[in-house]
Amino acid sequence: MAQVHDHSELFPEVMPPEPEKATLEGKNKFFGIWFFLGGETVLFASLFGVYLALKNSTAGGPSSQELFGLGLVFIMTMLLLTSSLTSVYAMYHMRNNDFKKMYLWLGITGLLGIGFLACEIYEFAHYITDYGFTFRSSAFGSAFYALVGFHGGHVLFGICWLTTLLIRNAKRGLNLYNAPKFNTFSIYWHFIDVVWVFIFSVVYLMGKVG
Amino acid sequence: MKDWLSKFRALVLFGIVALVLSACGRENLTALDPKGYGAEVSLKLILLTTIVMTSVFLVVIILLIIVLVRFRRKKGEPLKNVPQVEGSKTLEAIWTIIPIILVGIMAVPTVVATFQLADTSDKDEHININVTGYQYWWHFEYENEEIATSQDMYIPVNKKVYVNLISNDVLHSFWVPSISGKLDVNPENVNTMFIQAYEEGVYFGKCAELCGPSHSLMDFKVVVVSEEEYEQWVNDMKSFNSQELELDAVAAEGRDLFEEKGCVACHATDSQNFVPGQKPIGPDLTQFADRSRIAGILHPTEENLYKWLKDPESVKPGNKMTGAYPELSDEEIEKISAYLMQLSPSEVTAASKE
Amino acid sequence: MATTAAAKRSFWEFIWDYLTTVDHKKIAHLYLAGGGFFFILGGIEALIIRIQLIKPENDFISAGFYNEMITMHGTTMIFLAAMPIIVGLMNAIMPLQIGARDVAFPFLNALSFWLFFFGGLLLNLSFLFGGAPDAGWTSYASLSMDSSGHGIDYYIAGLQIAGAGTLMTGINFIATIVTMRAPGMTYMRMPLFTWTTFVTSVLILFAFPPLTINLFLLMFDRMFGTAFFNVALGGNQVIYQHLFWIFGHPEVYILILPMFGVFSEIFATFSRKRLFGYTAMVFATMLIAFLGFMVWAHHMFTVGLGPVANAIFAVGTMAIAVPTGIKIFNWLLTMWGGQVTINSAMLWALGFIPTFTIGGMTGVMLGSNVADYQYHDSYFVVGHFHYVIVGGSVFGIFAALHYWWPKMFGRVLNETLGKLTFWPFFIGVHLTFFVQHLLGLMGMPRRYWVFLEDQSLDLGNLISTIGAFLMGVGAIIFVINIIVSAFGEKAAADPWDGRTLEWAVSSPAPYYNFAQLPLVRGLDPLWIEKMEGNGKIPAAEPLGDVHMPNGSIIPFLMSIGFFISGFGFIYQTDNVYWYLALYGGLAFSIALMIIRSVKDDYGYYIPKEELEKALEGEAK
Amino acid sequence: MTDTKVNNMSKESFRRQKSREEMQKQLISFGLMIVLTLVAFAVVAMDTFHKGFVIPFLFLMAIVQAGFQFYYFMHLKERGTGMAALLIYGGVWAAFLTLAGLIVISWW
Ligand code: HEA
Ligand code: HEA
Ligand code: HEC
Ligand code: CUA
Ligand SMILES: [Cu+2]
Repeated sequence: MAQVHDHSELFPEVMPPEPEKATLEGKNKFFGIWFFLGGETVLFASLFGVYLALKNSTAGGPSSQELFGLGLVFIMTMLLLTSSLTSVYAMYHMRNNDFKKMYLWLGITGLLGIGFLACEIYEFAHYITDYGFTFRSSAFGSAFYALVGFHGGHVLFGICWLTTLLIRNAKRGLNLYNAPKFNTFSIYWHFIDVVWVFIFSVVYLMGKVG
Repeated sequence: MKDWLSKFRALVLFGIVALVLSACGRENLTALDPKGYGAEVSLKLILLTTIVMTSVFLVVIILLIIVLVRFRRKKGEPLKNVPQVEGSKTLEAIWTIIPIILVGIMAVPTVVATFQLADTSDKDEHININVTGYQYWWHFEYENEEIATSQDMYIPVNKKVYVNLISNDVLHSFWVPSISGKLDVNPENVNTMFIQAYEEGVYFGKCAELCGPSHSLMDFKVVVVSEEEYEQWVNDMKSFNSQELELDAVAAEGRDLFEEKGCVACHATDSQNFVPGQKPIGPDLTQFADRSRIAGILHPTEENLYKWLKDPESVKPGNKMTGAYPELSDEEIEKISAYLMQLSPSEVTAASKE
Repeated sequence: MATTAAAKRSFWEFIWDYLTTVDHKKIAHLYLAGGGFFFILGGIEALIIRIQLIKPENDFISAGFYNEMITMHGTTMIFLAAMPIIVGLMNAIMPLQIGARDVAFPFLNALSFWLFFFGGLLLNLSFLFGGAPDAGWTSYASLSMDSSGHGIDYYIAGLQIAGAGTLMTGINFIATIVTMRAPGMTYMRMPLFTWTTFVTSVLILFAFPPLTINLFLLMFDRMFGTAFFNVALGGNQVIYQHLFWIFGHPEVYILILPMFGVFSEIFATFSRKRLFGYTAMVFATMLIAFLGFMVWAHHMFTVGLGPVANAIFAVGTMAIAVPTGIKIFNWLLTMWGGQVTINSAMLWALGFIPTFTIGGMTGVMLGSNVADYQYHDSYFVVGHFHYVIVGGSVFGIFAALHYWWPKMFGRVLNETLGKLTFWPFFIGVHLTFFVQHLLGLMGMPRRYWVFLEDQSLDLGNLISTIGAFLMGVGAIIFVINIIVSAFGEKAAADPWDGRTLEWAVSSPAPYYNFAQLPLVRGLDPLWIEKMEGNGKIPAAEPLGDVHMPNGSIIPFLMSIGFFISGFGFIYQTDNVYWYLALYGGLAFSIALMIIRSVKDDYGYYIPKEELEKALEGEAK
Repeated sequence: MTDTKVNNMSKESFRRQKSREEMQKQLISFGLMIVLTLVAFAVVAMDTFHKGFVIPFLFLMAIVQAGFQFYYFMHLKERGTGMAALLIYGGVWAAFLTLAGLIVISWW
């Protein structure tokens, strides 16, 4: 746990093997994001619980079987899963101190995320215009939009975060000060993916089964 | 200082003892003097757990006193170094195992009693009363009897009675401490429990879930009568017709005013138009003159009825009658009161039991 | 510090210093001041409640206002008084106890405080702007949906903002304890207060998200017309109750576990003996936290969950008595064979044992669900939880304040006044709350604006009110003590002959805490050095420059942004222009967040020479 | 001097080698995740299985995928991450309890 004594040490010629955890700040960030995600797990669980308790309370409105189509959800799933892989690539290149490649893969990650969000917006618009199914229609509607929308909000936040990171560090190269930041983002992004796995299984697939 | 303190403590102790002895509260309200099955079962557990826990407390306090007497540093005693003990496996095992046993002693009867009280398999063989909680009053509909009443619930003594609770607005809780523990009155689902009263009398019911400004005034009564009286009461209620009542002139005018002023929009005054399951807007006044209280809390006197009709808000803040009817002159109130005081279908009343 | 910057600073510099500070010790001061303020507020509300209940059918305050009083009393005491004071103590002491120079995220630490502060401010401003929340501190959905006006909206916005701060504190403390322990400070050498801080932070991390979600659902229902709790559209308010208590029960352990830590330190120090059964104490803490997540439905025994659920939760609840009992007996045995000095701090600790045990007794009695059908929502419950909260958390807070006051403020509190605080308060607690158990059994439900005449409830309520005023007397004497002691003599580094690391630095601690990180050789490191070494903690590193974080005004400004957008949320249902406040405030805060993450902040260094000078000064 | 440098170099190439192997494992787990997803979608799309089988099956698929994410993508199996894992499991435990509590209210 060596204290860094001079800021220049944050920019070493050769990066240590795990640049994201080499400094105390980096280590703190690494643990901090994980602990945060521990809390997020409970956060999403609460929303899942609410959804499961209310999913049959359609109040005469459309039910999950009538609403959900699997095609779009499959595409969304593939987009997000792939973005998870691309961010793994980015971290791989970070550990190899290859700044350009890391940027490339992070960029692709962001684009896939945007694609996912676009699909989701299209899906919601479709439900609202074609079925009149809004978050005011029924308790089911409220619970559905709350859960899926909350996840969508997390994706949106992730994209904004990534964009800020990419713009800010574009000219700086990789160093011990910003490596933890990229890593933190990547962990967050994987988590969003994990949540989606449960959403497509519990909301869409189970909703289709009934 | 010391002297004063110990005197004070003695006084406190005396006060507490006096309080305990002075009775366990008002009869027909207290949970400590059960007059029904549920309250009896609960009290048994209350006593059991109190005894177990008091003995635990005594152990703790005795240990504490011993420690303080033996190991207290006296005034002026120099600091010294004492052996630094790490712990003791035996001791720690003891105070892990004994509490586990004590918890078992309390848990087993609890679980047994839980299932006893929750057994509703014979529901259809008994009287069923569908109770609706409203901000700030109670409605009782007797299943299969075509009658309903509000505020006072009549039940026969020593008979199992099922109450099926639902709320018309927000959460309430149905509690008659002397007869049974409470059960919440939820807006989304019917909660069922049975009660059984051991003695005739009028028992105090309370709303136990915060439901708005007049939560503390949402009282009701359970009137426990003999079996024959119960039959009689039901029949009287069924056959009562307020339109055919022989009334003096004032009361008859009151009956007309009751319609004119729109009271009928919310209040029923007989069982003739009874529709099962229909939710009224205001309390059923069919047996208003037999009520033990007006609006659940006021003694049934002319002045109190005047007070209620003049300004219900001053009696029950936030009640749903305020502002729902045109203002009444004193004369009109007098007439309406005269009419309401005639609404007495049965000889069997709360007053006869109090 | 006295040797460096000249003591004379202008008032505004002083204010600016606190507005921008990221130093955990100064943030602790802020927490204590803020929490203390809200404690007095909540206490005054309690006195108003008790005055209203002094006699039957009293009309001291109106029914609506009474409901606002109990709601604000409960909410203020729990979220704005007890928790912040506890977090303040953790902030002040925990980094010192593990030999760290600060917490893991000093900036977030400041942000947490300001979020709490502005959240609490927002909540209390409701009194000025048309009515406070009035649906109880639990704010159950059916009633809180029904409640008119904006009171409940203030509750939602205020708690949401303050809650976010608390959640960050939790993460911050966990990270601090995981990564920043001094060399040699293994987990099983951490003082118990640090342990309980750790476990409490974990509880915060897992308990607050359900509350956050619950408040969101309520907010959407009230402000945007969703149907989570709207029965007509298939909603279900029991969900609210579940989510609230999934948060709410761990919350009560958030209030008590840190105090278990405090008492462990105090009993050990003033018995001059090592904590009896240290390992068992650590595991009992974890066990309480673990079980604490599995018993929430004991607040819902009467909801109609069915016998299976009720039975499971009843047994689970009673089981918590076992680890708690382990603690009680371990404390008693810590004193056994020791040399027990009774001073103010110790008095509170000794008073805690019988008082909390009574509260725990009644807790276990409540846990028997069939008995709870009678107790629930009656004054018996009010009696129970004040016994544990006041007898546990508040006694703990007083004990901790007396114990650590020298370390936090450099002055020892006056002993005589300390004892004078304790006695009225202690007697008052038992007068007020003991009779409440009886009142409950005699048929008095809680949250009752008035109790009716002729129900045999008069005497009990009168006694209860008298007791409350005695507590008030105690509290006032404490305030006097603070003022008097501010002019008292300066505290030594180690006034109690302490055992843990915080007593190895000067009182108050220098802003960098440790010039050299300490080397820890065992449990109770300072005691070990006093017994086996030269009485000084050995250093784990050579003297060198010390890295420090920069102060920042951003946390303060960001919180103001959220504060403003809170108003926007509350009033946007009345008038669309309020969206300006909503989005304006939010945009302001987000902009600051971006600035913070884009602007590099490497902190600064205290040069070695300055530390050398300070150390020499200390040696003199 | 040069010695240590060479030493460093070979250490470095060793590390690179390892992380390339790591990458391969991650690719494989990605492939598995895709397969799991396909199977889950297929089971629902075919519509031939009984509900009582499909729902637990979907849960299982989701949990396995989450495991891959945590351990392969998020490096939870690396050294020094014990506390992170512990708290995630704590979160999962609290999440499980929350879910159980909310789901049973529609049963009881
Ligand atoms: C600091 C806060 C705190 C603490 C520590 C506790 C501790 C406990 N509480 Fe309490 N509780 C509250 C704060 C707290 N509570 C609050 C605020 C409410 C009301 C909320 C509201 O509705 O507004 C509440 C309500 C509440 C209820 C719901 C009542 C109702 O609404 O109907 C129940 C029911 O089971 C309960 C049980 C317990 C139990 C079993 C413990 C246990 O942890 C106690 C354990 C301690 C001991 C048992 C004593 C020491 C042990 C021994 C000496 C060993 C020997 C013991 C045995 C052999 C049993 N509490
Ligand atoms: C940390 C939590 C906490 C604390 C410390 C307290 C402390 C006190 N509480 Fe409270 N209480 C709750 C949490 C707490 N309470 C909760 C959660 C509820 C439930 C709310 C609900 O139903 O929703 C509740 C409810 C509650 C009720 C029930 C209301 C009802 O159901 O109708 C009552 C009634 O007696 C009460 C009384 C008291 C009293 C007398 C104190 C005393 O201990 C207070 C002592 C403090 C003082 C007296 C302040 C001293 C200060 C001064 C006198 C001012 C001096 C000023 C200067 C020097 C400038 N509380
Ligand atoms: C909005 C519908 C409404 C109208 C119109 C209305 N009431 Fe009421 N009334 C209520 C409600 C609701 C209550 C119960 C109030 C409470 O206890 O909270 C009540 C209570 C009463 C009670 C006490 C009931 C009891 O059981 O003890 C009386 C008497 C009464 N109303 C008489 C009248 C008269 C007379 C009028 C007409 C002049 C009238 N009401 C008009 C709604 C109404
Ligand atoms: Cu109804 Cu309180
Ligand atoms: Cu609890």
